[in-house]
Amino acid sequence: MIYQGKQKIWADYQKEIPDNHWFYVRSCIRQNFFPGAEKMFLEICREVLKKDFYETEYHTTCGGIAYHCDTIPQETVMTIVARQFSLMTEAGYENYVASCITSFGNYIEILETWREFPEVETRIREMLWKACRREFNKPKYVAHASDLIYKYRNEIASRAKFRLVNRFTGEPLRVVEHIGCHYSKMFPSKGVGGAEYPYVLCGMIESWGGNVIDYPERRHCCGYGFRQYHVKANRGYSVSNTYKKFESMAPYHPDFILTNCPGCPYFMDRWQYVIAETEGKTYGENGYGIPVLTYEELASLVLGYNPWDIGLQLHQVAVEPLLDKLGVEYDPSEKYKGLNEKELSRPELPGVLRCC
Amino acid sequence: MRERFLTGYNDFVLPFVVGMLFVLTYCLVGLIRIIAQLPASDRKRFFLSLVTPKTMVKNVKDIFLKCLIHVDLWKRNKLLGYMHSSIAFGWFMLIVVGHIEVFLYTSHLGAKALYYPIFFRYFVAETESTMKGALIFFLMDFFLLVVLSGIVLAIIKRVRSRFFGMRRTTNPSFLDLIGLYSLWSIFPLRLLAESFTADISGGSFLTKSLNYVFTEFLSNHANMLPAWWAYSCALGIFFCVLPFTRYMHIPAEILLIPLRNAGIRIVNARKGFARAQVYSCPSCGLCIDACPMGVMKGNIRDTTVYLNRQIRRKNEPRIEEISDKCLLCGKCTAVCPVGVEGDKLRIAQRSTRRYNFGPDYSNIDTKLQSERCNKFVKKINNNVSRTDNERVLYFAGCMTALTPVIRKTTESVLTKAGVDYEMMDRDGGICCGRPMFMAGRFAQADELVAKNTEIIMNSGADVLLLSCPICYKIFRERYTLPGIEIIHHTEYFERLISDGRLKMRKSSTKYVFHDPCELGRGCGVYEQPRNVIAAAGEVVEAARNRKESICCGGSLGSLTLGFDKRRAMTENALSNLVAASPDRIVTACPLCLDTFARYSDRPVEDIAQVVDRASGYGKIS
Amino acid sequence: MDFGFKISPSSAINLDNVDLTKFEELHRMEPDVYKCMACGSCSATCPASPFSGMSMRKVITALQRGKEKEAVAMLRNCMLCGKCSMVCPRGINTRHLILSIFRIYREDGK
Amino acid sequence: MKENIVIIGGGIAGLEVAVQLLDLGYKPIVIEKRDRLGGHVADWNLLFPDMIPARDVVGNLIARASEANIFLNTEISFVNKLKDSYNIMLSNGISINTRIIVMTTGFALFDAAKKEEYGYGVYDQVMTNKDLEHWFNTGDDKRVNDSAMNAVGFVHCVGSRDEKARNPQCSKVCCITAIKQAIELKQRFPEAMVYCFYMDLRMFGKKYEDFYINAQRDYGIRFIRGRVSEVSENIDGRVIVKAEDTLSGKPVKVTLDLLVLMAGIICNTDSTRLANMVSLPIDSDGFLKSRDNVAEIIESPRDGIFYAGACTGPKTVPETLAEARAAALKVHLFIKGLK
Repeated sequence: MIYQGKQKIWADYQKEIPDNHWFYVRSCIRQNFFPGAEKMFLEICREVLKKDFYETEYHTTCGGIAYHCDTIPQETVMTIVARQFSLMTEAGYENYVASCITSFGNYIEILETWREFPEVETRIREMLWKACRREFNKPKYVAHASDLIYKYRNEIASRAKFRLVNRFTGEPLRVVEHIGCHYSKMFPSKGVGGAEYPYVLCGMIESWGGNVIDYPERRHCCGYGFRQYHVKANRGYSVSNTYKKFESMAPYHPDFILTNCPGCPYFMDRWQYVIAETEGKTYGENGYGIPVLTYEELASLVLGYNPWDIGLQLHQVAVEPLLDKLGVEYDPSEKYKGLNEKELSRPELPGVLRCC
Repeated sequence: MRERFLTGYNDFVLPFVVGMLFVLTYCLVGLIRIIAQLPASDRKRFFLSLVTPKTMVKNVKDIFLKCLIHVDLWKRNKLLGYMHSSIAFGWFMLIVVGHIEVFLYTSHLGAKALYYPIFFRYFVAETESTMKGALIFFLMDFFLLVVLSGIVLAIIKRVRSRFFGMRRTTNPSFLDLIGLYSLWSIFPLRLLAESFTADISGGSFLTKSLNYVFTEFLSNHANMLPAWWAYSCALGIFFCVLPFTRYMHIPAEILLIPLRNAGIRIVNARKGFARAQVYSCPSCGLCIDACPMGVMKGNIRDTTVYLNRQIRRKNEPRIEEISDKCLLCGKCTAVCPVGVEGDKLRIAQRSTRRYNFGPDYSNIDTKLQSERCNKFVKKINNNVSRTDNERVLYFAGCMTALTPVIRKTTESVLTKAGVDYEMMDRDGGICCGRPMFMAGRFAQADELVAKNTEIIMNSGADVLLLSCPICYKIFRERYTLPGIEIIHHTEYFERLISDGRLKMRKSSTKYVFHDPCELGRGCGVYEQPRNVIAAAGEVVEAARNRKESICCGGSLGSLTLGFDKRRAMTENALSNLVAASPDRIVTACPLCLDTFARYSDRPVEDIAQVVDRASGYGKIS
Repeated sequence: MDFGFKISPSSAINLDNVDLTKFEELHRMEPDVYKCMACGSCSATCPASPFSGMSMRKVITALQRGKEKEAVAMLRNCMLCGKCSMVCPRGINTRHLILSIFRIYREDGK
Repeated sequence: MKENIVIIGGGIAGLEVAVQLLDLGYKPIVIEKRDRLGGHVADWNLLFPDMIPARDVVGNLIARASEANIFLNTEISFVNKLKDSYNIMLSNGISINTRIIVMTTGFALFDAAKKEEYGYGVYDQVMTNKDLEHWFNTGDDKRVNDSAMNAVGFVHCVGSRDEKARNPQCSKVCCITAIKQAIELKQRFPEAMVYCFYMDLRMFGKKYEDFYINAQRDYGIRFIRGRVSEVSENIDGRVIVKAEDTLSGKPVKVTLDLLVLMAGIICNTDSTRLANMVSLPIDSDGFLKSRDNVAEIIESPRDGIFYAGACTGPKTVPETLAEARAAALKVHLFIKGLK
């Protein structure tokens, strides 16, 4: 691997990301998967970095999943998105940041469609008006939330309590980065670093002291693929994709996987349990799995937040070995305590995959 | 007459006796084995034929004409015929007359009967001054002279085969050479021995005269015994090597002829009838010149004579190579003087090949195929079928799909003649099975035969018309289609013309007809196509034609000959066809048409094209 | 544990793992097998293909990709009529090639 | 014979034009931006179909053109159109007045790094056709490891027939070049498995088909019809290539020790810049536009400006030389007409 070659490509794909004043929209599914992630994003941006991030409870789904599952036509999803934009316009923002990669791809795709076919935009404006008497301005900038953490990565690094270095060996941690497919595969110029060698997560890892692993199936989908997972008959296909990725990364012995998409961390996390049960295979050290983190979770860890406060107990794969390597202190007995300090019921431990 | 020795024995007879006993035992064992190897039904048929007067007469006649007189060779090449018959018949007569002599002049033979007829002159002195004696002496000398003349020719042939009109001759094996030289030396030695003895035992114009010559400078009778020894040794050696040389054909053919006359066919590739054929091969090499592959020197050792040799040697790789390469044109069979069936022998070898898996046609739905050609059935069901006209089912065949002009013109001719016909394979059909059969895979070929039979029997037709001789051959030989006449389009066109259903205009075009292997040698159709073409123009003949027609080189028979190896054969076949400068070459096989058209310098057509062009609409009133 | 679904084997051809021992044997017997340029003439003219999807072109490709089973299944429909040898623009003796495959490979494709 | 004839570009086209004009008694001026003559062909090792050394072809041309006025390391600063002539200002300060310009500006090789998914410049074991020729010439390239060449792949149409690479045109010579190079590699590494990933094989020229058959039959080079989708690097530094084997309708994957990208021929940006200076039209494929593409391919729409070689589109060496000869004749007739 020639690092300079990648740098040259990264230099070609840098997008403009305004520093402040963002209209933030959440993901439909992340709230359930890793609820700490979005909370921590706003926490870091607002409280740590003192940036202006606006959020409204009136925003809805972007319609992306339904669109990609072929259950609603494109006009519908465009109208939903138009409504989101009208909320942004109402709130007086021009910069639109999505927490979800599907949404991000969806917004970009729609804006590009409108640019190519202005008559479609006109029709959607009419439809939005007819539906709910709303009007909108198109956002000036559309970013994914990971773009912002990427932008703030050096600032975060300067406030970091921990670096991505193995406390026991002194070596940088080996990190697999996994980019959501819809981040830049559709519009390479809209993602930091392009489609082939996206830099958005690499930048964070490098800035925070880790080593990025490039493995053969790096580009491959995590296996979620809406139509694959949501139809039970296709679930084998979904897990097969994840299996393929893990088989490919296994020889590199990564310490953890960093992701920027709602589905990816969830499926790469949960399917490790399924793979362990069906194939008897685990990919981490000593029978553990490879922890899969979101970029918000990682940023929070680096900044020194309590792992249980940021929701790491919701991971199937135990994060404790990683916390040990990082030197993050944690109280195992606190892991399953609710906000009210009461013990929640502990999950049953799987048979093959080692968990804490 | 007087016996010269009381014992009637001398040691020199031993080599002969040993050889004779050996060869007789060998042949007897071989005979029993071959007959035992025949399938039971064939064996029964063979024994029955031996006692059936008709075949009995035929057997004797065939053995006499073929084995002794070599009539086939005479027809082909007088010199060669004379050479063979002089040796065979002359020798035979020497034996016969020799036995008569013994029978006439001696009594109480006992064990001496074995060698007395051969060495009679040594043991018995006889007077040539009586009429009877003089005649016998004369006959013996005469036939000896006949044989010697044959031997002289044989020696000349070996040195200069072109003298006999043969371009190439077989390369003899080592044992063949020993057999050959011992055979050559038998008769000169006999002449020598008898000449030395002629003043004692008598002789005639040859031996007596020589005796006088010898006594001029060799008065000593001491030369006598070595000469008799040498004669006996030559015989002994010849008989001892005979089973391992081409001379095995002499006894084998005597068995082959009655087997063939009994109607027996090759069943096992190596045993029974096939074995009789292999051993009957005289290695004469006629098949070498006949073989269309011979135009390329490298193929000469893949001709039938070498196949027979390799089968006798059990050289499996070579047997496979030779049998897979052959085009199966059947010309070697056609020219073989003893009737070795080179093509069938090869197919039999192919059938022994072991494959790990093979085709399976269970998924072919004949119902669908039947529905595509059910015109007649519908007509019959609806009672609209005219009873006066035959219902023709036309099966164009796979190869015709690559030469659609044949199908088109055949259909046009049928329409002109007002034939009520239906295409069996307009949208593609099932292979007739002949190519599969030629590859030696009989069971699979029969599966295809069964599929097609079903379609044909369901079609309601009463004539099956074929334009491909490859199909025609297997349809005639392996299909059972009761009530359905199987006919090739050459024959059918002839019938249409002679029945007056097709009106032909004759032009001045000179046509040469190429006899396709499968149509001519395969099915014996020679006259009909010529008659048809004669109605359209002038027919000229190729240098070699009919039974000796040269394969176009495109044959499916060969499994291993690559495309690039066939060109020389096609060009050779073409040069044979254009000997009489025809304007057009006509054939009656899609494969020949396709192959010739590739390299021909003048138009090549199927007979259907000729007929279509020359025929008009309307019947002759 | 039975989840009601399982990891499905990859349909991709991994050329690293294709065992070409048999194909090499075939190639020694039929050097021309390498000459195929996948024009499809053989398949187009094949009388067995309407019944079965038999395609000599696919057979040759499949054998090179380690899909012996597919190839063998297709080949079982061959009638050995020889049309494919007639039309092959590269002059491959497909008929003998087929017979050689019958000899070298087994019914289960191994 | 005072007439100034300016030949822009010292590749084989420019040299051949110069050679012919010298033979006709003119003294042409050849302007070459690089420090040596021979252009792209000089980078090549052996030329198909006869496998003659490119060195010989170029060397011969250079020797025969030595009488011409040759400016190396020289670019065209600007061109002024005068009434019926051009004033050409060179980067070395010399200015030339001429009525005749022969454009032999050639082509540029597509930058294979632009096909990011193939990883040229990112993965250790990926090279281009040009790099391979360089290795043939010098034996110097650490990507070719003599002891570990078990599998080699060639990717056809890299930057050709690819709208995403902004070059929908066929580069014409890469198919035969790939086959030539595949054979050459196979000759050096007989045990190596050599794959060619192609979309179409365009064997249009004399003896090209023979080359193809040789490659298949005699060298056992495996042709896989399918465009390579992506390349990734293995833990041991080898590359994994993914494509669809369109003939079996299945995805195909193979690990290779070396991957050679057949970078296509695209228009030279210097030609475009020059064309703008003298208001020459550019064709839809980005190459210089001829009067027509059938009978007057070597003539520009402007009097006195002629084309030869790959400045009007991808060409083989013999085609380029033929055009150069034709262009020299045109120049000669043009001068005679002026008199």
